[in-house]
Amino acid sequence: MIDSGFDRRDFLKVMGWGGAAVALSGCGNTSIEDGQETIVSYVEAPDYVIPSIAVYYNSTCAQCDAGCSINGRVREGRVLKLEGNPASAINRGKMCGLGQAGVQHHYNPDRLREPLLRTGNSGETITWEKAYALIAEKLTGVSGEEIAFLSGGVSGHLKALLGNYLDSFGCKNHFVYEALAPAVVRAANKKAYGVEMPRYNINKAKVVLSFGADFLGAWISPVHFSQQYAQFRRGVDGQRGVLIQVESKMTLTGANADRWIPIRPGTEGILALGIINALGTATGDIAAAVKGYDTARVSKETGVPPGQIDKIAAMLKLRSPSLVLAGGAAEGYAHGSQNAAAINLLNQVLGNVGKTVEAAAAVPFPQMAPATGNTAALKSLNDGLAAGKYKVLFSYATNPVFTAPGAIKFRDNMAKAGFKVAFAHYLDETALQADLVLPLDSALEDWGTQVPEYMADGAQINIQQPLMEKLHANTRGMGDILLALIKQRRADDYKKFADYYAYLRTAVLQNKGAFGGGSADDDTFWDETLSKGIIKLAGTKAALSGKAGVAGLKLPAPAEEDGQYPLQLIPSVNISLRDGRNSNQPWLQESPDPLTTIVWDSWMEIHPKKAAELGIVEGDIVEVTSRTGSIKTQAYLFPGIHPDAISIPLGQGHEALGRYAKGCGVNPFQILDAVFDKETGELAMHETRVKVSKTGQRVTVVKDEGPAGAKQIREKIAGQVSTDKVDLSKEV
Amino acid sequence: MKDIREDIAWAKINQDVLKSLENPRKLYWVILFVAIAMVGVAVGCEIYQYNTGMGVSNKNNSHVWGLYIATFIFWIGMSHSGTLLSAILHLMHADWRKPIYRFAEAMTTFSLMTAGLFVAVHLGRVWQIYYALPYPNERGLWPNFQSPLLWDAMAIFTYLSSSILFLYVGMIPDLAICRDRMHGGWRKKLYTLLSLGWEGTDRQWRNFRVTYLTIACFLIPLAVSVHSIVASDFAMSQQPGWHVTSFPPYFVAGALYSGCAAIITLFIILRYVFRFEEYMTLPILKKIVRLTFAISMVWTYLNAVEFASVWYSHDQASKDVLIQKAVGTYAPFWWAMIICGSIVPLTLAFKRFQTNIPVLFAVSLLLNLGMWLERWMIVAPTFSHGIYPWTWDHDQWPSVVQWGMVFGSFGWFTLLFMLFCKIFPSVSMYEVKEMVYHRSQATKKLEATGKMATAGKGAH
Amino acid sequence: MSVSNLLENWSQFRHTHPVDDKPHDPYKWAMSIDLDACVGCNACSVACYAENNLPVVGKEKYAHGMAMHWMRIEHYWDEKLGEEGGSEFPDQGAQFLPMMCQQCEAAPCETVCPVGATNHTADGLNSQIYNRCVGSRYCQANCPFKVRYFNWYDYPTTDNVWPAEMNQQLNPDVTVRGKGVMEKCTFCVQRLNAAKVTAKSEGRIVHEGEVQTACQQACPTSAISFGNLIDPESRVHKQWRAQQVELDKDKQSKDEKEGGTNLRGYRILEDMRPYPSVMYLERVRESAI
Amino acid sequence: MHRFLRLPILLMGLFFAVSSYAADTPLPEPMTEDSLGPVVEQPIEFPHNRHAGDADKGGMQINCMYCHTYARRSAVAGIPPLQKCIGCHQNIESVRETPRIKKLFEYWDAKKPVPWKKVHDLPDFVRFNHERHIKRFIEQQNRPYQEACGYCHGNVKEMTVARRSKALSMGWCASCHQKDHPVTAEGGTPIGGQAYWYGFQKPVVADASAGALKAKGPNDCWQCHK
Repeated sequence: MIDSGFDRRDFLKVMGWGGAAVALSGCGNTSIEDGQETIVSYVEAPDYVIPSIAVYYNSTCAQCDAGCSINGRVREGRVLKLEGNPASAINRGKMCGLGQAGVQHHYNPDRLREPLLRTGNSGETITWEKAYALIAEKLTGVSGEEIAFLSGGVSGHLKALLGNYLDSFGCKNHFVYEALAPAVVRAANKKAYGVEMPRYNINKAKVVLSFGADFLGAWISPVHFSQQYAQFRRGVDGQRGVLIQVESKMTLTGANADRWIPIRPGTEGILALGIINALGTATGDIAAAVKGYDTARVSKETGVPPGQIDKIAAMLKLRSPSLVLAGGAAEGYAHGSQNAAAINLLNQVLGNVGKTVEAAAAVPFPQMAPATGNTAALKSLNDGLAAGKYKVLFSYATNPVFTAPGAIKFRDNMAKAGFKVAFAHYLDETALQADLVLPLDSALEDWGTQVPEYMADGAQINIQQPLMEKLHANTRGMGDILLALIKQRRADDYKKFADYYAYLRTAVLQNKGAFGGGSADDDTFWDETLSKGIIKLAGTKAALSGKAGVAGLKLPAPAEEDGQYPLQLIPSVNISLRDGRNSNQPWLQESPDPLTTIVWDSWMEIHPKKAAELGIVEGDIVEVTSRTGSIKTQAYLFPGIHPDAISIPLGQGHEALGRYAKGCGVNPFQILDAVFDKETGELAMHETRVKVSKTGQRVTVVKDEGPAGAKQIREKIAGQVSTDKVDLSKEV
Repeated sequence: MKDIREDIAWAKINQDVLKSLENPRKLYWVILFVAIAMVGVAVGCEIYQYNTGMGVSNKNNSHVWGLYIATFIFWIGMSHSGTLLSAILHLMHADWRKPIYRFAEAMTTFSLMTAGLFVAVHLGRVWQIYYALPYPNERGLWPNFQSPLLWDAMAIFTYLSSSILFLYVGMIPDLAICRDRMHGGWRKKLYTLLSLGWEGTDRQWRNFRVTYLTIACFLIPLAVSVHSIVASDFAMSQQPGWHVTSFPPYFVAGALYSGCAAIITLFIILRYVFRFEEYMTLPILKKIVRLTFAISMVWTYLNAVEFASVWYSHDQASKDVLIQKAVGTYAPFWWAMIICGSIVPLTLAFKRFQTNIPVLFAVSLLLNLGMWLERWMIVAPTFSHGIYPWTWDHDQWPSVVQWGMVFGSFGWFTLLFMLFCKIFPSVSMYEVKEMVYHRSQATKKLEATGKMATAGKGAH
Repeated sequence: MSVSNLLENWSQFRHTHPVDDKPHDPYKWAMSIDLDACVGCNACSVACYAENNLPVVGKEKYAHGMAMHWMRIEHYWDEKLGEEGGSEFPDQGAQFLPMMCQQCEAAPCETVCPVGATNHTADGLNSQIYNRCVGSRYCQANCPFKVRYFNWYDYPTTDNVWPAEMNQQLNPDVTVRGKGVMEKCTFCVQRLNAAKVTAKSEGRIVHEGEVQTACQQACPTSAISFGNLIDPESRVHKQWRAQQVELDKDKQSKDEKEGGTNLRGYRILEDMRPYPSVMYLERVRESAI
Repeated sequence: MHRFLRLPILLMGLFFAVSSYAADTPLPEPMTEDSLGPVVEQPIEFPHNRHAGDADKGGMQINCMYCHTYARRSAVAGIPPLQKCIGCHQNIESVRETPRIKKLFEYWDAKKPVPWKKVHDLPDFVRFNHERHIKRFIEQQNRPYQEACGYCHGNVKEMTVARRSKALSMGWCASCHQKDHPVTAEGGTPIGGQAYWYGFQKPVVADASAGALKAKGPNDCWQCHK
């Protein structure tokens, strides 16, 4: 695809804004405009570049960690739109809204353009040389123990390079923190299946029983799951799949369930055991363990009507294979691991393991496998910081000051570190605390490889390549920065690499064989790899080891009434804003939340019944107070939530980041109590209890939904039919 | 009591009327300047809206139309009264109209001009308004002849031009009088030019009468058609609350109604400002009042008809809109409309009010308010509660820009009208003379017969 | 081209499609949306923003109901929710409905536009010509679905709509609308035309799958299928056939059958006779649970 | 007796006379003949006549498509990359030192594109597609390229700096699209039982004796305005 002798990047040179001026209607003039506009031609152009005809390049979406392959539409040197790459098993040419907005991250007007050095309370622009020198200076005479590197999920060659860099001064303190990573479930899976992230074959299941796993919205790899879901609905041998969602607050997945069951917060595990009991197929110690969980008791504790439990059990027994998923809602409690374990046990009992739960193909390069982690890591870093253990702190691809639970006071502790370096795209909350801020290339300007944590179908390594020239001269790719830094310490090993591109190319070509390059010569293989955007590996698919057991399975009774803080706070994960790192992309701010259609703001979901008790109506500004703190936001009456719980979406409430995010809504992270899962030490997201009080103010909620609300009136607008009334077999 | 004194000397008539061109009461100037100020407001709003965009009028994707359209209909309606008095009554030989038809006709013209402005103000890209004209153009494109909006434009244009013609032709003899009474000055020139060398010869008079008659005949169907077409802007659409067959007559009735109400208002004002007590007499006022009362009842009936036809139709959406009008956000205005339009006119049924100037003044204003509300209540509720529930919007409220524009339009109308009355004789002198003459002849005849009778008696 | 010419060719001047002398040939673009597959994730909507240069109006204007989403996702709860005889929880989830211009065959918007800025194309699309529009908004007033969107402000020059850099993302194939013009979903006509040009130059017609709308392309569950209704190979054609929904009927014969039908294809507000080009497939819910 | 009717009759007569006249007056034919555009100052006054002109007039007779190579492949004709000019001119020593060529090489050495001014620049909301017109007239009907290009660009081979010489207005475009053009039947692809001719309206047999197929150009607004 790239003809030799022509530099990969040259053709990306912008043909000139005039070359493809965007057409304006009406207000522009309406007559011939001879000799007014300039047309700038290429100086040199390869034959395949034709003005007004778009070129497509494959790369990888960096909006979340799912690792969807994207296909960027480039015209006159500008990337215009991101489309899915059909060749990828993960997203098969499909995209989510979040991914689409990647271009707005790239073109964002609030991106950092220059390295900034803190002087007092303001930042002064400095050169990269100075910045590197400064880092080198700060690192001299500092032992590896005193250096901490905090990062979001990293994988691929970047991770390897980072590893080498940290090794170069014997630093073991690489903390990986993804605020919304399913850490507890990983641990539970490790126990039950022997792998942290097995493959869920939703498409092969006839029934999916999901305990708060929002796999259509924001859970692990939503685009992939959505596709599986579509097949699942079309049905295995003609029988349409049935989705049952058990959760205290309706997620997007819950909204698409055949049966949505509001359960008392935290009792998911109990219900799971109850169902095992109702199934009556369990034997041995499992049977013994669940004996106590008869329908009556379970129903009493979970608030799920007994008839419902029997129905579910009956259906699970009748239709096999099924699939039981443990999601965020189940894991978010002090006994989260217990819940997850119980749920995995149910899978085991139903005999789904090996059928709908399989071992995922693994990438045979451990050093490239994604580094995962969550609050446990952050906590230990936080403790270290509190103890003044670290002289230098690096932070990359994560925003702990914004996402850390308010109770652990991360902002204050971070100040205790001697010298804080932030690699950032925006001047976000964390960057604001740093002493040195280094601006990064956007994902559409940068080179890299990415290994998705959730492998869809055979192992794959995703290639990330620039879709256009750098927008800002003084931003750098993380790879280039690391390379520059590591050269400071191990110059001779790395001096042969001019830049990260060179490093990457060499690294990939070294494993040409393993990457299925075969006998192709380097250039051909490299160019093919780039044009494909994916390296498919003959992944080794191990059988699942491990076995879910009842050993150590102990579920606490549901929490009893708390007089002072009567309500459970459920920080919900908004499908497009997630943990808030993308909140500065206007498309995401303006695309309504699917269930409430609210835009540009936060809100508190509360069940109409509860609201009536508290005298709250839509638009009331309420104060939500936890033991840690309190926030004020607008109330929205939402039937899809358990009356004992309220819910506030995450991702809003930025104090920094940019013009679109700043000042929109509130940040529930700030009022989360420091309650941690007993086994894994991860934050128990749903364990914060709150009280709600009216402030007296009232606003009109900004949403797409009209005064008619979500009700159909008169004519049939959105039709619904039940399975016994329709014949799906004949459908195309 | 007589419609007009029969012993007014013709010279006095000329003198009185022409006085109005010279020195009216102070109030005239007050009104004039208030009007100018109001126009200023509207101009300000328009400039702001033109530069910033339609959004400042606080319409939205549910409420795409607002007060502009409502007020547009209001002014179109206003225009009908003139035609009623000058043309229809002319054909009916109702001679009591003679002292007042002139200003009524002027009213027609000026309210049409006002209405026309609202079409422009309403457009998102008013600078492209010529696209709507069917003129031979280089693009080789026609406007869309299927669109009621286009019929509207054409109808209004025709109506405006012919009513101007009617007004002018009717003035020629009086203009001649003005010409003869003037001693130099730009006015003399103006009158000389406009009176087309009127000498008052028999031939001129004959042709004059024929022409006037012809235009009158031509004007009446126009008047009816114009408002029917405005009605079809709504009736032709598919929206609930608009898609009503009875709209055209309903609109025409409403038009005549508001027109007559406006005439009462102006009658009272002019009578005072230009000292026309002798010509615009209470008996005449009484006649108009009775006419107004009759029309108000017709309107009330047609209103009821509309409700009934909606209510007994199978169109649930239309019913919902109707209910929404009565109980929803717009309920206060809707009920206000019912009260002003159907209850208040009942006072006109009482003799003692029919000549009570203050009461009539207040009532006539209320009636007009009611008629304006009617137009608004036709436009807005349908948007707030249309076919597609998801896009309902119950709490949209017109912005100050819209109100300012409506406010200013009244100023604009008043301005034009007052200037007219100052420059042209707002009472038709020659027709008043005729009236006086005929009346006096009639009484003479009566007296004569009376004498004979007595004489006969005396013979014995 | 004179007035008499106009009168002679009156039938040509504006005719509803399809008519015998002007059948849709060879294209009739149509869509079908499977509400059972649609999960309401908004991907289509965002894709539309990206493809068609839709302005982001911001919170204040959104609050005033000036949002410009050509494709909006509506959601509905069960009728009885929270009422007598209904559950207090939406225990069958929500119903999502992507709503965009239905490209009606007898479009109420077309007949009323005073300047003929919105017309019917030979492909059976409802075209909106921005530079002809004078902004009378009659079309939107008469649209049963209220899927037309008006430029209440001059978004290209409004702060933070397309600030520097952001404006480089604008799609050169799509006109950026200035203030005072109406706009709406175009079925991504720029893509259709591009595909047609290629096909023409190769002396064939556009094949199934050769062209996708932005929303269809993005949809993670492939709920949206779009194509040429005339082409017997196209998925849309097959679906409409299978569902027995006919384009030029305002009452589908299948609905008149005794005891209704076991097919789930329907068109919204069909009885108002706009003859929409979008067929929806009812959402299905399990009766056994 | 009926004298009073004279005036109305007169008026009516006048009205009908005028309107009947108006009804049959044709609209102004859009300018099909030349209408010169403004003179456009170019950074380098490129001599089209020298490159494309006829041999006897000292021209090179270079095919338009040689430089404006994008025209047949895309919507825009585009300006050739600087590379292209240099490609030839580095081998043409004779004119190497002339001021214009010097300037050209200055740009080349600076690796800067020449800031040409657009000469045929339609309003932003008009999308003219070069590819289709070239395919239609040159490849299908084998018209000489200079004639085909000349329909819209005028007789460029006799210009130095190009200058607009046609109206390029909507009526002007439409006047051509409304004419009957010969179309080739083999373009027809059977589908849905009907044949299809390159997106033209259904062909009509204009001249029965010749039996030549004729059809009008596309007339949907969306052909050019999107």
